[in-house]
This record gives sequence, structure tokens and C-alpha cells, in this order.
Amino acid sequence: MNFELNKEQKQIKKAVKDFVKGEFKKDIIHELIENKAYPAKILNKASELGFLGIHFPEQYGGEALSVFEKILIAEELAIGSSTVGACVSLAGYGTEILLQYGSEKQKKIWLPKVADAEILSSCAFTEPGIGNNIELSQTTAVKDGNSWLINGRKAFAVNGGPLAGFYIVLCKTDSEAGNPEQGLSTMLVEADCQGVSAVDIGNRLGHKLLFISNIEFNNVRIPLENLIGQEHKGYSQVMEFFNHSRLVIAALSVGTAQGAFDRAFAHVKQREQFGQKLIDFQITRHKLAEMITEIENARLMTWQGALACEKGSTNTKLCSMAKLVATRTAMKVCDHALQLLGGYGYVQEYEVEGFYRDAKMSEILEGNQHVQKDVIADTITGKR
Amino acid sequence: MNFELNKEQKQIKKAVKDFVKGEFKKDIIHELIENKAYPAKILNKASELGFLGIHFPEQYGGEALSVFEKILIAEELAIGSSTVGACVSLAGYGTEILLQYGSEKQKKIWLPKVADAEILSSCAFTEPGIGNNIELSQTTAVKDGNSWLINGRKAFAVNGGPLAGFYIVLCKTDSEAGNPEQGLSTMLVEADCQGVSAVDIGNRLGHKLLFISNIEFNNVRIPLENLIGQEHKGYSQVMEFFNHSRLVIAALSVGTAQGAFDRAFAHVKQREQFGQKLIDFQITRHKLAEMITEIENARLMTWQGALACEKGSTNTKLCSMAKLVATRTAMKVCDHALQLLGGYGYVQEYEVEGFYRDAKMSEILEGNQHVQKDVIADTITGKR
Amino acid sequence: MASAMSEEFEKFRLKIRNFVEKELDPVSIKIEQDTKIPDKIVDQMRQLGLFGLSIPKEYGGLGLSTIEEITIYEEITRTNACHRSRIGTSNGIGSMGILYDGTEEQKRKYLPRIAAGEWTAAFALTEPDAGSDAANISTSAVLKDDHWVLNGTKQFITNADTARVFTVIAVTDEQKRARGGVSAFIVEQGMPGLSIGSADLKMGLKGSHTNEVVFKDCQVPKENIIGGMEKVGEGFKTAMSVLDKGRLSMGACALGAAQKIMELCIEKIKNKIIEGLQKKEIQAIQFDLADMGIQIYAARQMLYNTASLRDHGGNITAEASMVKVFCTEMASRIAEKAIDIFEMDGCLTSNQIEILLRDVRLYRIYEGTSEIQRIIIARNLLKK
Amino acid sequence: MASAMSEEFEKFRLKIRNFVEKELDPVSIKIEQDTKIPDKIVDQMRQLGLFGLSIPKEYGGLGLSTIEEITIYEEITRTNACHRSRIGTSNGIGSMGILYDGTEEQKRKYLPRIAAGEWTAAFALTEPDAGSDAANISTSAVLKDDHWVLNGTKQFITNADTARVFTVIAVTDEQKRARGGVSAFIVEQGMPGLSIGSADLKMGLKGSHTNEVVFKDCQVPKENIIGGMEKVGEGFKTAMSVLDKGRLSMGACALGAAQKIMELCIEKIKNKIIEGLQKKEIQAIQFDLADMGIQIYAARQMLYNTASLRDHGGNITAEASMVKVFCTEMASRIAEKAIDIFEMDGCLTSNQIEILLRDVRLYRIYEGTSEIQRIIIARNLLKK
Repeated sequence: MNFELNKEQKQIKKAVKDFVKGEFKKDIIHELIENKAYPAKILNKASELGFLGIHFPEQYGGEALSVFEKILIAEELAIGSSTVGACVSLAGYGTEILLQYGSEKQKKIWLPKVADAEILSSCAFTEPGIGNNIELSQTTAVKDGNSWLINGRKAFAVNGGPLAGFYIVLCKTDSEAGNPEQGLSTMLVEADCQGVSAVDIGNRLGHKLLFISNIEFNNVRIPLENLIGQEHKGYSQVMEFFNHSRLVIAALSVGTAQGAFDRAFAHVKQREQFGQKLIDFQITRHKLAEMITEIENARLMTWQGALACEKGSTNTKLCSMAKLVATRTAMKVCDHALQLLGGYGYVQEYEVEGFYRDAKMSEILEGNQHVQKDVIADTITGKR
Repeated sequence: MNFELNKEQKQIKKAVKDFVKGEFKKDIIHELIENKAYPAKILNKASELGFLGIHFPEQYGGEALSVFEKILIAEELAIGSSTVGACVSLAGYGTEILLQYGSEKQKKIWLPKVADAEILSSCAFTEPGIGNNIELSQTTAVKDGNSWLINGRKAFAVNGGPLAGFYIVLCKTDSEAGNPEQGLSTMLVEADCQGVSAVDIGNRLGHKLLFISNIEFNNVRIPLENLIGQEHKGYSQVMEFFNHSRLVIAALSVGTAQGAFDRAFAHVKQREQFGQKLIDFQITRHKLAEMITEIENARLMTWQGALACEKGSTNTKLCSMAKLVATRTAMKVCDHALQLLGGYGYVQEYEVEGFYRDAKMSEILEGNQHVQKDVIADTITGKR
Repeated sequence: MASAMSEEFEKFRLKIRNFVEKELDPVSIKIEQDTKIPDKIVDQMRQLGLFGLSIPKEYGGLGLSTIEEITIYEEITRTNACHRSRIGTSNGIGSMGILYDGTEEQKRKYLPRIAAGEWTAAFALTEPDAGSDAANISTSAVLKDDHWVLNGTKQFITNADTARVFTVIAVTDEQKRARGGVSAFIVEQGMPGLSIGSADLKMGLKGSHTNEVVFKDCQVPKENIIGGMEKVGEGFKTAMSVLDKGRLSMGACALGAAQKIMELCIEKIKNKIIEGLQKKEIQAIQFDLADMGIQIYAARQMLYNTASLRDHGGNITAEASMVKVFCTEMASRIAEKAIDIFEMDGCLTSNQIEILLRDVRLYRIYEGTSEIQRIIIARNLLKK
Repeated sequence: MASAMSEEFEKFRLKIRNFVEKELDPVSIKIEQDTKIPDKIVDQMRQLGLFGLSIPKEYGGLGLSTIEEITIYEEITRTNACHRSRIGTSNGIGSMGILYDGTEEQKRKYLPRIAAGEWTAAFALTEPDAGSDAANISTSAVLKDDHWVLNGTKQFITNADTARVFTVIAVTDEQKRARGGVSAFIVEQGMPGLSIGSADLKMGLKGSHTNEVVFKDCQVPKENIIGGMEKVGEGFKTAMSVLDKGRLSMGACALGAAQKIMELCIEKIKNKIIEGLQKKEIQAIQFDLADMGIQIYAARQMLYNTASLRDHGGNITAEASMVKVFCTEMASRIAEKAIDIFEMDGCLTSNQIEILLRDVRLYRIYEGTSEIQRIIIARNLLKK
């Protein structure tokens, strides 16, 4: 057993830290948010440095590293900015599905574009009103000659919108299936296909730089070969993917917590009240101890989940545990950090309020705490 | 990075599990508690199996394994019984001080006796009224010819009493020291020395099989060579030791939590209410998910602390974090477990109430949460 | 609220406070050893009228209002909880069924004896397979000539070993069960076929016992159905109707204990300040103290308001459940924090804190677990 | 408690509830975009008398009692919090100093204009280096001929941009400071040397602004010291005296928001049940709902009781702090849970929940952080 990063991992961490220091400017980020613009320049630089698709095999534009390195980068990015960090870390959202189940052609075409930040990869799973119960998807894909004809409405597609290159769409392909989970398939739909339209979800709590859209598919026709993997296996593909995406959110959340902690720590070291530095109050010290302990905790859980993935498959229980613990930790830590800053905590300039909002939204993304607990309980009672 | 036990560690875990299964009988343990008897038979068997002093070098009767194996055993023992587990795991209480600072002679004489379960090793650090602030110790050791003369009263000495072979006593050796921490030394006092008397602290919340005593030293004369390590270095020796003992309590607490979880899990799987197994209620499932996640968390933190020790020195921050998280987890998990058992949770026979009481007492042993937070904050602000 | 009480009642309340301090506190530790309340104390409680607090004056009780009664519980739980438990069933679940639904004859026969403390009343509802799920009881009562024949086993019956009269809930119509097939019986100690098992070994309330109560062809006179033959099948309603006030009582007990614990903590903290010790630790525990104060204040206001609502004839089903959950969970939280403040001293049974921690844990289970309360509350909120 | 209110007041309360639903709710999202309350709304608030709730009738206000005033806050915070904030300073900290300590002339001059909403009143105490530590302010006032000359910078001043009159706390005797060296001034917009900085970019309350207020040789007529020249040096007392009620107000605001959030959750859960979706998830969120109900009930009872105590002339310093901590922390907890219940929908600004989450977070900082409240509470408890 060994809880230490190896040399290469330390170098990667350092590289990301330097990148963050050079590129993540508070004012620029606030301006991007103000203008509802995507951090495209930062994404391009991240791509140049090889941070995108780091776990893709080399022939698809990646560095052939593992999930562990991917989440290490996510954490470090989020320390700089939870908002930009999410954009960069989720730029390849859903590519794990292509990697694992896609055809050689699908991978050859699309993965390099993602690694090169030419496009964003997007997924359309949930639908209006069904929340986390994506097995209830009503969007249909019907075979029609040499194509699939897709119709339906999807909600909250991460990366959906102007920069998306393609959507991985969960469609009902067997409406007769007794168990709805067994009647679903995933389809690769190019974003510029006729009949695809995306509408941004509008102003939201956090992650304001992330494109998130509701997508309509109106008689969208795609080639038969755009089915991803086996027919009717879409649900389990997506579930397997969620393990990956939950780890990414967990890693981002660890970074979010660390980022908020760092700012609060800096603040209490210089701020004086009642003739004493804030850091000299026991109550401040205990809060800091609490925060840093919880962060350590969340980091270990996330690392454990990522390590389990390195062995080729994911561990559903550990991924959901990591998501549950890390997002909850981020919320707690950001809340403490905000409070430690007092009035400053409530204004944009001091950044912590942004971490707080992103932290809460991360708790909801990829399944809220109830979903994670359902999953964990299922794994220990043999239902999953 | 690698979060897996190696083969030998898995074997040790298995051996302890078998031992627990064979020797830890609920009725026998309750009878011991009823009769205020020490689990001597179990301790002897544990010694025979090599579980005591497993991290001692072979020349001192140990197996030359590391702290990690020690805490692995502690966890597994506590799953069987948090009460007996504490007795076995703490039988060598304080021997780390001898190992690290003791003379060859001290080690040669005493460590094998501990490994063989011939005696218990005991420490006398705190005093009536000073709580965790052991730097305020008033017990004195004064050089008098060829001996030290020791006078004073110590409180809450773990293993103090009839089975103790010796006490490691924190004494004031320089009453002039500006910083009281620098005027203290540790002395090895044989338990049968004239003038040493021990009185059991009486009925208490938990850990009812553990000997805990208040010790009086009345003109106790010991040879000069019984000073442990350097004079006036006692405080830092004890602080360093606390890192070890906190890890043991952390490991016991992980086991306590797991033990309570296992019993609650078994209960909800068979118990029916409202025409449904308890385990089929979402609220039960979520509680279980919460418990098992926190246990995983606490285990990783404890392992991390123990791994850091393997490199020859301890990591104060990680040890206190492990203690804080693991004991808190044990309390939370035991509390949930008790509640899941309902009325059965409140009666002895179902064991969970005992885990709950031991969990709370473990939170206090070796410094309550405030102490741990003080320590953690000190480490991140460079005060320690 | 409390200020609105009569001067006469205030005098009584002070008498009880005095009784608690002068008579009950001193025997608390002895009771833990002997697991029995001294007979002398029970006699004193009789003389004070404590067995008939809420029984109307016409039946020999004190005829206290709800708010007055709970105020007395608050007073009497400022010490070992077994005393309240000893009088609890006679004042509450054991006698209220007779008072609410009994015939005039039944009231005249039983209530004066219960109020005088001559006959202790107990309540037998819970069964091994029907804990929270009270509707699932299997104890049966069959009318045979002029007797009901009862068969079944009741569990965790408080004061069963001292009770002279039991309110027993049994199934009279297996088809209808909770919907008109359950009846309430008055069973006297000594009726043939009634036997009491050995006392449960509980975590707390050592001086108050719960036992199994077994009915084996137990013969109960026909007229001993509460309310007479016309009330056959209405026992479930009777059972449920006594629970609202029971929940308030539990809340009051938890509050009384919490208040006492806080006062002990205040003393302890003041002493720490006086001793000049642990100044560095003093801020965090002061914050803990503030949290105790906040929660106790909230608990008291909601309890008094609900009691007053009940005295004015309001329906308090949801509110009583809210009070029970909040007060009882609050008391556990406070007791746990208090042990931290007292450090190792808090773990000694010779310290009241240790006893109170174990005692208050029962309240979250007894007379409807927190989970059942939450179900009731949610149901009521969703009804609106 | 509420039932004791007059019929006339009940009518007014309903009028406000109606106003909130019909007029305020519909503009809430627009306000988030425009960061401004429409003028029309402010006019309506004037007409309703909302700027002079607690100003006595003789000075043109509604002369509400404390409990009545907080009831109105509860109503008006059932929507975007900026509305309450817009009227808050005129009703509270901005005008109460004049009312409590002002000369009759000052009262006659300012209060009617404030009550009519003609002149918005603001309160300038906080400074960049004096947040929680109000005694540490450095803004100075020096008497020069018939004018006070004020110099200094105030921070986070609510409604500074719309205020016509400010209550400004400044140091008049550098030696005495908080012990008789601080005075309260009435400064009107337009007095030379007073300037208002740009609005802070806050996390919530987008429609209500806080700004820096700069005094640069600002000339204030000699008689504009609150209470006249005989009150020189008593400004700190004035400042503190307005805080008790302010804390109750914050509690009421948090409670109103929490109540609204719970009601929205009830609707959401009912819809989930109706839709037949997510049945498997429904128990855990119902428990969350129950917890909301419990906490809100507790919060309301403690708030009303304290307000009533104040109306009866009681000292409520500790109680007001308890109310503020409990209510405001409760509101954050509830808002966070609510987002979970709403899942992704809860993260959209088009959903009131999202706005309320950000709004309520302020209350734990504003008018004394939770930490300051806990210090006050602990101090009071230890005094007893």
C-alpha cells in the first residue's frame, strides 16, 4: 500500500498548477461570466499542454495515461477556479462512452477533435421532468431504411450548444421492453445535423461558464453506424459512464474545497479583529482544522475511486462514495470559507461565493446525494 | 499509488478474523464485564498468535512488522468486540516510547514480557484536574544519590493496576524551566516498586474491560538508569507517542464502526415492519450507505496515518486527522446502528449499545476532538 | 409561557426541584449499582402525588394541565431518568386509556389507586414482531363465556415488574385488526395466565425496568375491556390517542436532562476559567455551550407552545411529533458534546453526565422512534 | 401567539401576503437581471406604509409592535429578499437610533419622511477594518465651529445609493473610543464631502445594493448628532441598542424564506408523487421535508416568544442572538436541502429556490455574524 504520487504525477500536478497560475485570472474569468462567453482560449492552451483527453490512447490524440491522472488535473484546475476547472475537465464529457463502446471509426474521427479542443463532446441523457430517472427517457430512435430517425427532447445536456461537436443521445429503441432499462441505446448525433436544436438553460446557480442546454431532436436522421456499441445496451453504458463522470465531479469538488480553503486561509492570516489576527482565534483554527481534514478525506476517497478504475473497470460503489463525500465536503468547506470571510465572503471579488455556488451545483450534477446513496445501498445489498 | 493490502497483510487480517470468531464470545465478554475481570485468556492467545508487539523487532519478541500491521489487527479485533479489542490492542500501551527512546537494557527486559502477555505496559501522563494539558504535570522526579525519587498523583493510567508490569511516568525534572514542556522527563517505574499504588477509576461509560487507574507515587525510588532517553525530553517523547496511540484508537474506532454496522446490517436484513423488510425502506438504505461511506472514509484516513509512520517517523497532522475522523465516525455509525435496531439497540444482548459506549469513550481517550483540532491547526500554521 | 402558571403550581414545581436535588440526586449512583430505586424514594414520590399528576382531582390526582405536567417532567428529569420512568406509565400511557375511554366504573376503580401510587399502571402494546409497526401485534383476546382469554407476548414493557395493573392491547378480530379489530384491556397482576419475564439489561435507566409480559390463556373478566363491551375493536384508537401527550412528555424529559447537562457544563467551564487551565481551549467549548443554549431555548419554546395548544383543545399530532424529534435528538447532541467538555471525567459513572448520556439515548426510541415521528410529520405536511 | 393579534393587523398581514404574491413574485427574476427593484414596486411599498412599520403613529408610521413587525418581515421575505432589504434600513438600523435617542426635533424632522418612504434611511457603521469588531472603527468626527467634520470610509452600507439620510457612527474621542468616545450622526445626502462608491457585486440580494460610503471632510451641522450635543460619546450605545431588534428581524427574514422554500418543496414532492416518478426516492426527501417542518416550527416559536418578550419590556439580548443564529442557519440548511429535492431545476435562476438559497446566505453574516452571536450567547450563559 502506498498513498504517494509518483514522479510523473507530481510533474503533471506541477504543470497544471503553473498553467492555472498563468492563465486563470480572476478579472478575466469574471468578465467571461459577465459576457456569458466560453473560456475557449484557456481550453486551447490546456489542449496544447495535453491536459485534454490525457487518458485517451495516443492514436486518438491522448497521452495514454489513466483516469487517475485525469482526476488529478481536474482537482488542480478547480483550485484555481471551480468554474473554469469544470469547463476544461468536462470538455470531453461522455467520451468515455466512445472509448469503451464506440467503433474504431467513431473514435478515430471524434476523440482527436476533443483532445485538440476543436469541439466539445456533449451528452443528452435526461429529459424534462424525469430528473435522475433516465430509464424513463421518451426520446425515440427508430430504424428507417439506412438511418435512425430520432425524435424527442433532452434536458441539461452538458456542453450542449454552439461548441458541441456531437451528442451522445440516450434513445428508446425498444418500447416493448418490459424493463425500460433494456430498451435504450446510445446514438452519436453530430451537432450540425438537421433537426438538432439547442437552447441554453439560462442563468443558473453555478458553473456559469459551462454550456448546459436543452436539446430538441426533430426528425433527426443519422446513419445506422452511429449507434454506439450494442443496441439496447445504452442504459448500462451510461451507468458505467456515470462512474467516470462522478469521479470527475468528485475531483473538481476536492479542488473547489481546496480553492475555497486556500482563499479563506490567506484571509484569516492577514485579517485582524478585536486586536488579534483571525487565525489566532481558537474557533477559526478549529474551523480550518475541520476543513482541511475533510478535504484530505474527500481527496483520499476520490483517489481510491480513480485507482479502482485503473484496473480497467470502474467500481460503482467507490465512485458514488467519492461523489457523495467530495461534493458534500466542497459544500461544507465553501460554506465555512464564506463565513470566515464575513461580508467579503458574500461579494464576487473575493471568489469564495463563486466556489460556494459551484459547489452546490456540483452536488446536483451527475446525481444528487440521494442518488448516490441509492447506488451505494444497491451495491452493498447486491442489487447492483 | 496503491490502496490494496498485500498478501501478507491479507493473511494477517484473515488470521485475526478467525481468532475473533473463535474466541470472542458475546456471553463470555458480558460475563467478564459483569465480574470486572480482565480478558487474560484472550490476551494470551493473541500473544501466542503473535498479535502483540507485532511491530517489535524480533530480538524483543516481535514480528518486526510495521505500524500498519498493528493498526490492521486493532481494527479487525474491534469488529469482534470494541471492548476486548481495546484491551488486546492497548496491551503494549506506551511501548513505542521504549522502542524509540529506551535503552537497550530497558527494551531487552520489558518488551518481550509485553509481547508474551506476561505483563501489561502502562503509562501515567495526565494528573487530576489538568485534563489534556499534560505539560502542567506536577509529579516530580528528583535525583537523590543513585536514584530518582518520585512523588505525585497521576490520573487515568491505561493498563494501570494489577497486571501492569511497569509505568512510564511523566515527571517534572526541572521546575525552573521557563517553558514547562522543557522541564519534563519520562521514567520507567516498575509496578511493584514500593510507594506505587493504583486505584481503579471505577465504573465508566465504555471500555469496561480496560484497566484504567489513578496512580499514586509516594517516595518511589528508582535507579538513575530508569530515565527513558534524554532528561527534559519527556514532553516531546509523549507527544510523539500520542501519534501512535491516536492511530491505534483510530483503528479501533474504524473496527467499532464496522462492528456496529455489521450487526445493524444483519438486523435490518431480517427484521420486518409494516410488511416489509427494514432494508427495503429507502431511509434504511440511505442510512446504511451513509454509514459504510463514512467507515470507508475513516479507514482510509487511518491507513494514511499508519503508512506515514512506516517511513520511520510519524506525521502529527495525519495522526490527529485519523483520530478525529475515525472516532467521530464510530460515534455516528454506532448511533445510527443503535437507532436501526430500535428497542433492541438499547439492550446489551444485541451488542450495539456497547459499541456506542465504547465509541464515545474512544472519542475522549488520547485527546478529544478539540485537542485534535488544536493539533491539526498547529501543524498547518507552523506551530507544530 | 411559564410565567402564566399559578402561584400554587409554582410552589409545587419548586418542591419537586428541591426533592430532585435533595433526595434523588444523592441516590443516583447507588441506583446504577443496585439497578433499583430505593423503596423510600418511591414512598416519597407517592406522597408528593407524583403518580397522579394529570389524573383529574375527582379521581384523586393533581389534575395538572398538560403544560403543568410537562414542567414537572422537566424538573424530575434533571437527575437519573429512572425516577420519571417509575411514575411515567402511571401518569401516561398506563392510565390515560382508562381516563379517556374507560367507563365511569373503571375510572372509579382504578384511577384513584393509580394516582395514589398504590397501584402502578403499565402499558403493554409492543411485541417482538411489532415495534414501530404497532398495527402488527399478534397477542389475541378471545371471548369465552364471561372471560376474555389472552394469548401472546409483549416486550419492553416499562414497569411491568412493579405494575399492579396493565393496559393491554390485543387483537379481537384477526380480519379487521387495526381497523376495528384491536381492543384495550385492563389486566390486573395476579390474573391467571399472566407472567412477567426477567428484566432487560439496558444501556441506561438502570433503576427502571422493562420486561417481557407473557399471556398464556390469561383470563380477564369480560367487563375489563376499556370502555366496556361497546368499545370492543376500538383499542387501536385508544392506544393512539394516548400517544400525543406521551410524545410531549418525552420531549419534556429530554429537555429537562439537556438543561441539567448544560448547567453542569456551565459550572465546568467556569471552573476551567477559574483554574486558569486550558485557556487556549476555552473558545471552542464556549461555542459548544452557545449551541446548547440555542437548542434548548428553541426546544423549550416549541414544547411549551404545543402543550399550551393542547390545553386549549388544539390538534397537536404533527406538532407533538416535531417536539419529540427535536427535543430528544437535541438532548443526545448536547450530552455527547458535554462529555467532550468534561473530558475523561465525563466518562465516569460517578459523574452525572455519564448517566445522562446513556439515559437520554432512550428517548429517541421510546414511544415512537424518531423515524416514525418523521413519517407522521411528513404525512401531515403533505396533507396541507 | 399569532392568534393574539388584532383583526386589523391580520388584515394588513394578508394584504402584504397578497402584495408579495401578486406584485413581488412576478418581478423577481427580472430583478435578478436588472439588479434593481422597479420604481413602481417601491411606490407601492410606500403606499402600503412598509417604510414605517415600527415608527410610532405620531411620527407617521404604522406603530407596529415587535411581533407584528417581524410577522410582516416573515411575509415579505416569502420572495426575493431585496424587497425587505429595501425597506429594512428605514424600519430598522437606519431610523431606530433617531427614534430611541434622537431629540424631539430630530424625530419630527426625519421620522415622518422616513415612514412615508420619502427619505430612505441607511446606517453606516461597518468599515473595511471593523466588521464584527465594531468598536474598532476609524471614521472620525471633529467639531469645528458649528460643524462636525467627518472623515473615513464605511463599507457594505445597505441602501447607500438610495438613502437620503444616514445614521453614521464615528469616533469623537480617540482615547475613549467605545467607552464614551463614539457618537452617532445624522448625515443627509447632499452634505458636502459625502460620496457613495459603486455597488458591491454580491452573491444574492441583487436588487438591493450595498456600497462604500466615503466621508472626506464631510460637513455635518453641529445639531445633527443624535440626541443633540448632550449625547456626544454615546453613539456606541445607540448603535448597539438598535441591534437586538435587528437580530429578531434577521431571524424573521430567514424564517419567512424558509417557510416559502418548504412550501415549494411540498408542492414539488406532491408533484413527484402525482407523476408517479421516482417513487423509490420519495421516502428520503419526505424525511428531509419532516426536518424542515421541525426546524421551522422550532424557529417560529422561539422567534415569536422573544418578540413578545421584547414587547413586554424584557431584556432579550441573549435570546435575540439565539433566534438569529438558529433561524438563519436553519434557513441555509433548508435551502440547501431544497435544491436537492428540486435536482437540476433547483439550480435555475428561473426557479425561486435558486434565488432564495443565495439570499438567505447573507443573513448569517449581516447585522452580526453567527460567530459574534455565539460569543454573546456564551457570555450571557456564563454570567448566570
